[in-house]
Amino acid sequence: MSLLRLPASEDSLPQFRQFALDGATCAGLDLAAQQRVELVLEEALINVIRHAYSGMGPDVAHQIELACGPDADGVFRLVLTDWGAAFDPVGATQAAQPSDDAPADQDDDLLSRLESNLEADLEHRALGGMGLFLIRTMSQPAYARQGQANVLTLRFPPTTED
Amino acid sequence: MSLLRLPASEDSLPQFRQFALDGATCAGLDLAAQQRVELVLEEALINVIRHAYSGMGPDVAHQIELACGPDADGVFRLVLTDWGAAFDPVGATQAAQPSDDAPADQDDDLLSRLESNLEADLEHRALGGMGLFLIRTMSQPAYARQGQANVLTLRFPPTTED
Amino acid sequence: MQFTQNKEGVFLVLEVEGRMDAATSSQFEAHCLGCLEAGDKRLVVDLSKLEYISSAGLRSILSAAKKLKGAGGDMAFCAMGGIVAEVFAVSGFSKLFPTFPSRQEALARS
Amino acid sequence: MQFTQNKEGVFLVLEVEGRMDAATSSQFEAHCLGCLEAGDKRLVVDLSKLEYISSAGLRSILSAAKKLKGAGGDMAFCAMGGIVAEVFAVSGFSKLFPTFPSRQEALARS
Ligand SMILES: Nc1ncnc2c1ncn2[C@@H]1O[C@H](COP(=O)(O)OP(=O)(O)O)[C@@H](O)[C@H]1O
Ligand SMILES: Nc1ncnc2c1ncn2[C@@H]1O[C@H](COP(=O)(O)OP(=O)(O)O)[C@@H](O)[C@H]1O
Repeated sequence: MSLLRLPASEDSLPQFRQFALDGATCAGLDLAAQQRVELVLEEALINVIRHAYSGMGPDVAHQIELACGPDADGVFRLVLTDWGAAFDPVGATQAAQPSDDAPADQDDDLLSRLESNLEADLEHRALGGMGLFLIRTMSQPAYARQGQANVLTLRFPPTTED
Repeated sequence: MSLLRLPASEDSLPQFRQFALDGATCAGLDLAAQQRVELVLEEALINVIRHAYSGMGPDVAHQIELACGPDADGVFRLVLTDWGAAFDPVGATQAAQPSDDAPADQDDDLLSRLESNLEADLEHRALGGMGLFLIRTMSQPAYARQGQANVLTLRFPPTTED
Repeated sequence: MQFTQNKEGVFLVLEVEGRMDAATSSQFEAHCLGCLEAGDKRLVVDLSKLEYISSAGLRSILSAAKKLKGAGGDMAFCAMGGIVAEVFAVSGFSKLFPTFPSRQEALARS
Repeated sequence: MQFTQNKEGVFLVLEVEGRMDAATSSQFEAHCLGCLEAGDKRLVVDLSKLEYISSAGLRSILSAAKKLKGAGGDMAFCAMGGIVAEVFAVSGFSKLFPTFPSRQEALARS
């Protein structure tokens, strides 16, 4: 699999984007699928850039690694790795923080709050919470905490079951 | 350090080039140094693409990994890793091959042959052998065989000692 | 992002071109607030030339729409295609806002 | 790579623009062989607009120059700067070939 590791900064977004689009093109994804790859990647990256390393000292390298290519079944996938605070964007639960530098401002019904927000009317609808939802809708995500790393696998199967 | 891993193919050259130039720009290298980075990288990549994996089966992933960023002394460097046949481009010696699939067509006076070629006149001068020479002249290279990998570190100190 | 606007009766038609992503989307809200200040509070946003939208774009739209509504105005959308239509559908934005296949239909509403 | 050429007395002046790298350099040799076939065997190559050269470019130059020489011709260079001048210097090309600071000087030689 091809791989790109860059600083966890918004300046890195264009390079990650181009890298993933090159991979998606090589894998033969159609335009609609390529656009989903681009969207899901932006959502996942922005979350890591804005949240994963907040409250982490310089002893942790603030980096993001993106791998892309077909998996064993030939399905194109992105694999995003960071070394920030444990956070599961699929279940949308944040692990309890041993450090009190990083307050646990998420609770484990974040997911249900996010989903009910989608039904709210204009006055009551909160501005945020759409990123995680788009990730889950536009890809098949799977999350694992591996050692000190968050590993998010985002699969893009051919669009038949839409 | 930022890192990019791609297939060992000439198609990957533009992406590696852009990645290294982005890194060199971020590190504040001047234009002359950036051009040396670009040149040395092309020479090193072309050699790995054309030679390192010839005669290696599909059981080895034909990939190249490029890392870039400042080293502990703040000097900008590229680190190029491949998993092909052992080859030291600094000493220009090729390790004896345990497999007879990969004939050892280099001998350990390759380096001196390359250097004497630089003195030859037009009729006697061989076409090749300039790549390794440019790598050694335009950067400070260091080679190590680490496990199954060739690791080539190319340093670009500020140009005072030219 | 590029904006082209022209007045059609009570509506201001705002055509948005380019990409609404994390880097650019705040321009949309800023532009709408500019329209509001200039006295235009009923916006028809033509998305036919918008190539891409992410949640940052949705956030910018939502924030602008809330402010228009607070001022007694409203925002409708028309002519989106591709990934933009897909994002509007799954995010519930096509139910949250009046959306129309074409600019004509958006302008013809009461 | 782009080529501009014009005849100056016995010489054909060939101006090369762009990059001579692994992907493009074979065009240089091909172009020179085309000149040779058309009867031009004394080339002055103006490198003032060449931005970049790698060993692939040196190889292409060397191969073309050997063929010109075999046909009784020759190749001279002028007006290189930056990394191109540096590569010519360290590779010994500035000793292997007549090189001149300017096109005028290259044409003024015997
Ligand atoms: N990697 C992460 N680490 C910690 N918290 C996160 C991470 N990703 C997302 N979150 C939390 O989940 C919330 C919802 O994220 P998202 O759906 O992308 O919407 P938004 O960021 O617009 O609120 C964020 O506001 C943030 O609190
Ligand atoms: N990674 C490598 N593995 C094996 N052989 C190599 C490798 N890199 C270079 N070589 C050998 O060294 C020779 C000299 O390389 P170089 O100086 O780049 O010039 P050229 O490739 O133009 O001959 C090559 O022809 C090749 O035989």
